[in-house]
Amino acid sequence: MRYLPLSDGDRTEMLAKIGAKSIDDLFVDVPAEARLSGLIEGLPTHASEMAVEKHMRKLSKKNLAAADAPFFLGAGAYRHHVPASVDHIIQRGEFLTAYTPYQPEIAQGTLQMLFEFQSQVARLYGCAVANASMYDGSTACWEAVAMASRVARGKKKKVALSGALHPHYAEVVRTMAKFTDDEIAGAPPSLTPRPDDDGLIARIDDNTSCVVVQYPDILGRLPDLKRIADAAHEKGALLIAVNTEPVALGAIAAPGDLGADIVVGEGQAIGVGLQFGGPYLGLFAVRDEKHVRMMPGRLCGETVDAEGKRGFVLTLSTREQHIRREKATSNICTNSGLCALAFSVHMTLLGEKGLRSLAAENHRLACIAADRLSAVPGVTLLNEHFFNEFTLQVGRDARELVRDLADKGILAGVSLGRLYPDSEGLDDALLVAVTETTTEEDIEVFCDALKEALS
Amino acid sequence: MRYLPLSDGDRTEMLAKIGAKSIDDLFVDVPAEARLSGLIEGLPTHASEMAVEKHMRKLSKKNLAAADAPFFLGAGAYRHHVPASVDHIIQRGEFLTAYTPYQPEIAQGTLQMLFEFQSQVARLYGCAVANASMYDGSTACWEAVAMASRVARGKKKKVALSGALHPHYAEVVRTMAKFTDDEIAGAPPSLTPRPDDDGLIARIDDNTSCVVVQYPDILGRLPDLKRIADAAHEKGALLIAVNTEPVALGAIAAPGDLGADIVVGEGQAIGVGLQFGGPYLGLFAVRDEKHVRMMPGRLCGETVDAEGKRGFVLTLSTREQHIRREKATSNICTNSGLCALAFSVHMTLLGEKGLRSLAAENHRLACIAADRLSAVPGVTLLNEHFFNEFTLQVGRDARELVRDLADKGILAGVSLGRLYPDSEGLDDALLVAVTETTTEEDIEVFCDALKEALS
Amino acid sequence: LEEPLIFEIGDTETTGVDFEFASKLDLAGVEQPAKPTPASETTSRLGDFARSEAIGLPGLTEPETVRHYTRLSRQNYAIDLGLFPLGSCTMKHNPRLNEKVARMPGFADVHPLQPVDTVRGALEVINELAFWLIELTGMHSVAMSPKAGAHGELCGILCIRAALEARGDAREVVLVPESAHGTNPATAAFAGYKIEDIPANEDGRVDLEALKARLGPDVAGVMITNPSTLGLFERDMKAISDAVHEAGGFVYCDGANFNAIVGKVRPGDLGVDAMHINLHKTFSTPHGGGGPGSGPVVLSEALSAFAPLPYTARTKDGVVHLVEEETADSFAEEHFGGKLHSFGRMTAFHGQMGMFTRALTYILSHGADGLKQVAEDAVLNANYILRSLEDVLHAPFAHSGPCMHEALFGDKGFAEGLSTLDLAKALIDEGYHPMTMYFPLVVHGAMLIEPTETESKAALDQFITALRSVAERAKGGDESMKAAPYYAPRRRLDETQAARKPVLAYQEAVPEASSTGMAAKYGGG
Amino acid sequence: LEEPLIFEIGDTETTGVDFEFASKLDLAGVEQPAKPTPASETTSRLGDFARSEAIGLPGLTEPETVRHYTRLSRQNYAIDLGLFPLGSCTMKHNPRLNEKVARMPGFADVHPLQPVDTVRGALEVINELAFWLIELTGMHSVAMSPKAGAHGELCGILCIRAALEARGDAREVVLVPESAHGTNPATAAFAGYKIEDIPANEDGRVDLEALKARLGPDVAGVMITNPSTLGLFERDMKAISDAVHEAGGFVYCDGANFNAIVGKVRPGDLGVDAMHINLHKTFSTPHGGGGPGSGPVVLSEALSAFAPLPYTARTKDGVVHLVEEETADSFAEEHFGGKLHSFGRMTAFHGQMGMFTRALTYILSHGADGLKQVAEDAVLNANYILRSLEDVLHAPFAHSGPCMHEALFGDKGFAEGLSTLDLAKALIDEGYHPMTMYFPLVVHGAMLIEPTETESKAALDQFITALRSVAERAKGGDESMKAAPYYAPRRRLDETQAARKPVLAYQEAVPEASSTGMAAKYGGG
Repeated sequence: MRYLPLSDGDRTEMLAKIGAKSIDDLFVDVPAEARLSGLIEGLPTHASEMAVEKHMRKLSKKNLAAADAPFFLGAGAYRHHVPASVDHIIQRGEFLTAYTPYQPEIAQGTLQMLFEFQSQVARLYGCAVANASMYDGSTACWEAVAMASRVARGKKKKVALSGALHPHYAEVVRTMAKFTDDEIAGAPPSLTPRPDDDGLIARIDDNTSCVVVQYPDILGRLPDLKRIADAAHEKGALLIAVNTEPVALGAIAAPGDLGADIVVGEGQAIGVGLQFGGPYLGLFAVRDEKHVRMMPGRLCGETVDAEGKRGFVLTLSTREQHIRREKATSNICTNSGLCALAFSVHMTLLGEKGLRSLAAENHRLACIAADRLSAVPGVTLLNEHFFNEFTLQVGRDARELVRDLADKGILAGVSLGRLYPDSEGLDDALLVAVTETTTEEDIEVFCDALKEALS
Repeated sequence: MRYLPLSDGDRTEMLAKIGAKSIDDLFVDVPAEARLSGLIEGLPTHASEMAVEKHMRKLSKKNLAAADAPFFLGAGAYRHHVPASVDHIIQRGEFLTAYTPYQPEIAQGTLQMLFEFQSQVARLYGCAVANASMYDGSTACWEAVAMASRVARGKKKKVALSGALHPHYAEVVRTMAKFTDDEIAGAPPSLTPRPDDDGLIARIDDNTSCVVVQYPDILGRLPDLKRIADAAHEKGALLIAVNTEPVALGAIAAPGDLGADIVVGEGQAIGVGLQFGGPYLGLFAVRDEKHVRMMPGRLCGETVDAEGKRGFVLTLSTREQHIRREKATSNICTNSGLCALAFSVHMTLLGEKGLRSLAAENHRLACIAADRLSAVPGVTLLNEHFFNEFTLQVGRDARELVRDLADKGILAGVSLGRLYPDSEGLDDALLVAVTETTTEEDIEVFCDALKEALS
Repeated sequence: LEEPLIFEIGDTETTGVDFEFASKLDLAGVEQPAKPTPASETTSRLGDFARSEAIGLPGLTEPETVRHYTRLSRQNYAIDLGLFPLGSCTMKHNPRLNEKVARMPGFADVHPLQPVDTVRGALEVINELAFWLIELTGMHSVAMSPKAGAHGELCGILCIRAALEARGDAREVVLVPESAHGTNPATAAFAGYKIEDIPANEDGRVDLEALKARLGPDVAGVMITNPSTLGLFERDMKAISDAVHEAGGFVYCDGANFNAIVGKVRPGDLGVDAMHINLHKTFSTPHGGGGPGSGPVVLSEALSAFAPLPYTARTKDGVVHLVEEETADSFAEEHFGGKLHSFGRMTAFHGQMGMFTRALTYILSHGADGLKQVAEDAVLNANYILRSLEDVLHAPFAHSGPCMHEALFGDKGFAEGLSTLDLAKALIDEGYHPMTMYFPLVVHGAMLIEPTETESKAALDQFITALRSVAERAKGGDESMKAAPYYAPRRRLDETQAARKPVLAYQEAVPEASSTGMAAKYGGG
Repeated sequence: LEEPLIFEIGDTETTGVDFEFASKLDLAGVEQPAKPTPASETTSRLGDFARSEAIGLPGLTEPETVRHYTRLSRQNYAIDLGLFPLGSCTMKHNPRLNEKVARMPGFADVHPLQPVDTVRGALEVINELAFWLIELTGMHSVAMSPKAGAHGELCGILCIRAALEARGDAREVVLVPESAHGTNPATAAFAGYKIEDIPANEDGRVDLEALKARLGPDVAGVMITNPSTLGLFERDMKAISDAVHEAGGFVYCDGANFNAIVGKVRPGDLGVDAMHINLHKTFSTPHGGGGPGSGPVVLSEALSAFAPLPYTARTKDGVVHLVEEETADSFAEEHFGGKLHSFGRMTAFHGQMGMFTRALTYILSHGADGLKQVAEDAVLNANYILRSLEDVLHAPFAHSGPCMHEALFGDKGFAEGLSTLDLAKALIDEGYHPMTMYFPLVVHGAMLIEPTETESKAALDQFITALRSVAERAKGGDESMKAAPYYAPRRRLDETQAARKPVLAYQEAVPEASSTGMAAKYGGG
């Protein structure tokens, strides 16, 4: 076995040192009746690197990679160009094969990176403090709801979800809340050119711990965060803003600047890649540092070493499970470290100028796509505003349409029917995302195919 | 420009420090009439990483990659599986972006690796000393001939090339010798089951500085090196053995052990990959250390530092051009450092046991292929002996046959007509190489297609 | 040279990416402007939402970026640099093939919501991995979506809660041994349970009789780590399971240490109802400095119907099926003769696909024989450490029989004033990452050492020599250890200051209203 | 921790690759032996040639291998770690996109002798790169196959020799300035020429009048580096070329420093007949610790017909063609109205394809505007170094006008007993790789500094500060510099011992006739 350095000679020598006759002597505590004597039946034995690579390549080739098709999917996962240097850096053994930086003297690389990452996220979100990342956007969203409940000291039991929150996120919140006492209010989105901010505001009352609003929302629309924040604050509730496309924040105002108290989101679009849904990168920030000690997740902070040199450590760990056990702010003990590194490297390559250019290019192409696609007979553009994703109404079942176009090699977007299988009235809606990787040729091909499919 | 860190502000500040008004002031020494004022016409301007990657991918996809076809080409370049860790290591910035290790205190990584590499090559070749690599097998072959001439102090003028030396290698030797005084004797190979060792031996006389024999030869046959060495030594000539498939040396005796004085070869098969012909890896070793100071190329040697710790340095550089200028043993100043690293890592992963297993697997599959292919009506196997490459006579023009099979997606081997466009009588011969990457299914597909093409 | 922060070397006007491209790439040599539709021809659809304020994000060019992160990386310890003896964390070699496979375009460049026909291969990866997980554990089905071990624990506990609720059984207590991972009680508490300790016997194992005495109609279940965090196999696991089941509860097994027993015994045969598997521990996906993890949960038949979607189950005909939301009900009806009672969704999309490809690659590389060898070598290496050090370090459970994959020591015998922490920091100066310290809590000054199966005997011997040396210094009262490490990139860091006055984001030295001037606002602490 | 040699940690029985695979990979869960045809069913065709003796190659498993080389790598300095001020060596950033592109299967996994129809894209890469090289240099054709700069020089000189011989003109002398790269005279000597010096004027440039005086019917040509190794542009280049041509000779230009002038002036416009281009210097293919390089040679019309095959030429219609052996004669007849007189072949196959893809990627990324900026920034950075240090270091040609891409200093003013070497080694302790030393030979204790265009102003300022500090110590007579470096992985190494008693291969400590026992034989002398 190429990964196992012990030779048979080593094993014999070591058993002698231990004073055991055979390796089975070391498994004597496993009850004999449960101990497996041979190999588990029905499983293949070891294989060469070449054979495994060939097998996995075969599986890989059964998928249609986004690069090989005009590609318009979004709905919480966005395809952007990731510079080659990002992948180079995350493959450095010193980052890839390092442990959680609990021994700061020999983990300053990871720690300084996390400190930079936290600072980048905080600025992007218009917040005071961000944590060192969480599993993904959906779980970060749930953690924010749980945190709001802690801030309200359990005295407020209602959580108001915007109808246009990503349905997976809403489901995760609802699933988790089933086991706490929170009452989750929410509904599928209504197909209107602007989000129903009024309806949401009307649902906020004195028993509301938090309001959860996606920005841009699942239909690509832009809710008026500032107004919602004011309304929430008036009732003593926190506003949780959820962002699934960080590139958008190069073009639209930061949620924190608009009054959101907790800003969470999915960081995948910067540096991480599609990867069929994971691993992704949960971002979590609070606008006001007074909430820091209520935050879940790891935090990296600046300090000095015994010689007075600047250094970084994981800090405020008294919130965490390995110290607090059942009293922790969260049960999580993993962050998305390597994805945070990818995000941070990509964001460093972009810088403010690059992020703004990237956002502008996304928006430019999205506007072109929206104009051209909505010019196809039978197609209506729903959105009044959007960044790089918008909703089309196509006058027929959009799920079928997507499948038909996939047969022609076009990945046409995400149908609302796929996201809301149980909801009525959303069947003809199609979410279309456009990024800098989309070409005008891709848009033309899509338009032509759409014309044909709808005629 | 993403690779250029100076900002316009920096440039202005720096010009001020220099005391220049504009950048053009720094180019005043370029005669005004030749200085380009604008951009060179007809050339595109800079492009994003995404655009360049897309363009290059388009070009890449116009090639039929070996992994996507039954593949049987050899003739000096062999397809083997390269473990993923090899590529990981050569991409470490500390190896990839390091300079030639002229400052040994901060280049021990490269130097120790080269020392290990030299030791590995020396053992593989059955020699006392190997150098730190050369451009490729063909140029190493020429360097060996030139070295033999130096050993003979210019007193012997004849070089006897085996007819079955790779024709590119023979051409390189002939080309270079045109400008020295050496007389090169050689001819295309004759299609016989065994190499014409007798004919070669008969050509050795007292004016012969060296005899050059490929092992295995271009037709995959195995010359009797020991006999040739004895004959050469009797006339005071050196035997240069050339090997283009180092994997073979896991199964056949080492040239140095058989009496070759200089052993050179192509190291590409271990760790480097096909890469459409380059960069490859020239290996160069001498059996007897008395010849070390006549060797071309870099040498890494062991020494100690000021504290007595073991360390490594480039040594015997008095042979080299940057010291000796026109009196150097060679004009080369580059080795194939990164390819040497790849070779060394792969060889370390293999170890003796792995190399022998690899060689055995190559030979096993080659034997199967030879049996099955020569069972196709109209096909004859030429070789009495071979390692992983052999010659078939197919009864029609093999160049055409290769093209016909390529149209069917089979990369069937190398026709001798392609290698010897000007020679008669070789047209129906086809070189077929088989490695561990070849499957029995590939062989079946080839057999079936061959049957069809010859019927 | 100290590496500055990106905020100190970058600025908002610098970028390492190019967007403007004036011309197409064309060999023809004639300049061909690509003529992209200019932004001005299209009206912005951002309305009043367009950003007006600066963000304050520094940029670097590519050369500066590569250098910054390369330099930073060199301040880290990593498996690629040396043995990483972290008990319970399982820092083993990460094969590079796994990285290569995860980057194949068909895995790396596919969207989770693509039409199913365009991602058959990705679904097959999930299915193949699920098959192996089910077979290796002897369980009935597996929920693939949990994002990490603790997330998997939560998933398992929620399955138990859902199953209890489905039968109208409102139990309130979960029993957890003191030696459990901190995530165990945290998870159970999150799921709304009260936590009670399970006592240990003098071997360090669960006291079966005490447990039996505590079982009753209020106990939802137990959470047991097996092999335990003391590095011991729970001999009575089957009896524990039987007792819990008889009392109407469920058995959750923390599978963090599954690497010690894979191929040697199947948790399903011991009566376990739910167990998460840390793919990075047992199946070698990279730690990455703290994640991402992946924590699929294998389930017994009794819990299968309650799993979150998507999950993978084996039907009676032996075939394994991937079940998604759309198909869940029809699948359940066809194969299980009823509806699924999935408790919901734990995350967006399908889970950690990028970890699945790596783990599957690892599993296929090893095969059934290799995985068994993994467990055997891991256990052999740990026992070799235990027996090579028990004369210089106190091994409180050395009498309890062979250890599994990790060896546990305590600080008994250290000179007055010297602690486990001091020994650990001194070990840094010997060129090693310290072992896990002060865990499990049941041993004073605990040191938990897990060498893993990917260390050679030579590497172990070298480590043992180093550890003997620091152990002897600790017993001899070498005061210099208190200020260790001396040779690391940093000396001991002031964690108290970090926590008392937290600085959690970069703050410009002199707040100003420049392009990066949002600084004033971001002052930590 | 010191890193041992693979011979000390590996053995011949250990391997990091697996061959035996007992079963196919199949999810189905049923063991399916692949039943490979066993070796015994086929007879070996090795005859008497089968190896009987041991080889003595040590093997390591993958974890050990990765760790060994990762640890080794960390003893290297590299561009990724810091500024690399090596004059004439051009250590610039290596973009990672280039590495990614070179690994695309259509480039990395194609055989050089595949049928042409299956490698159209590879040929297009060569063609596109050739097009750019021809355009950027203003030349007529380019021989792509030379493997490195020195190989390219040889190619150029052989073209010249072939052209002279073709007209029956047996000239014997090549003129080379003293400041030339060592490869220049070595190359000309290899091609059978006698070398004579070209004198320099007080500016450090070629003395035009003296050159003219030497020209005659015995002079085959001149080899001039422009910009020169003094970092100066040869103002009289055109006049030199004219004079040489008039005397019947050819002009070889060493293009190692082309990066200083790319996009600013075309060598073809200055009368150059042949020039090699180091793709790693101007176009950023990685140095890799000493190679591989790549040295295509651009040629004037007068030399084009003599180029080695394969090569690339532009025909009258402006189209660039790749010419291979098979098509050479028909191509020449069609386009050049005659046969090619190629002097032969310099290497097997097509040259350094893997470097071509990287160089082309680099060129396309920069475009015409970016490449011009490359030259401008390289020259700007060098002049900034020159003017920031000329007050503390003697700059012998500071009066000769602006430098090009590198700044030259000498050791005048150093305290007695301290040398350029001492300064260089002290610079290592400041965290930098030393500059090029003792080259060019014409300046005493020369220090040649080339920052390249990929360094930021901040990086330059930091380097200048460090260099000022060591320069002042050298002038002040700081004796401690003589033992520098102090903080590198090694102190000064004994190069004399290495050369006097060379140990060039590993020798087992105790020779023995074991499996690795071929040792005795490999003792270095």
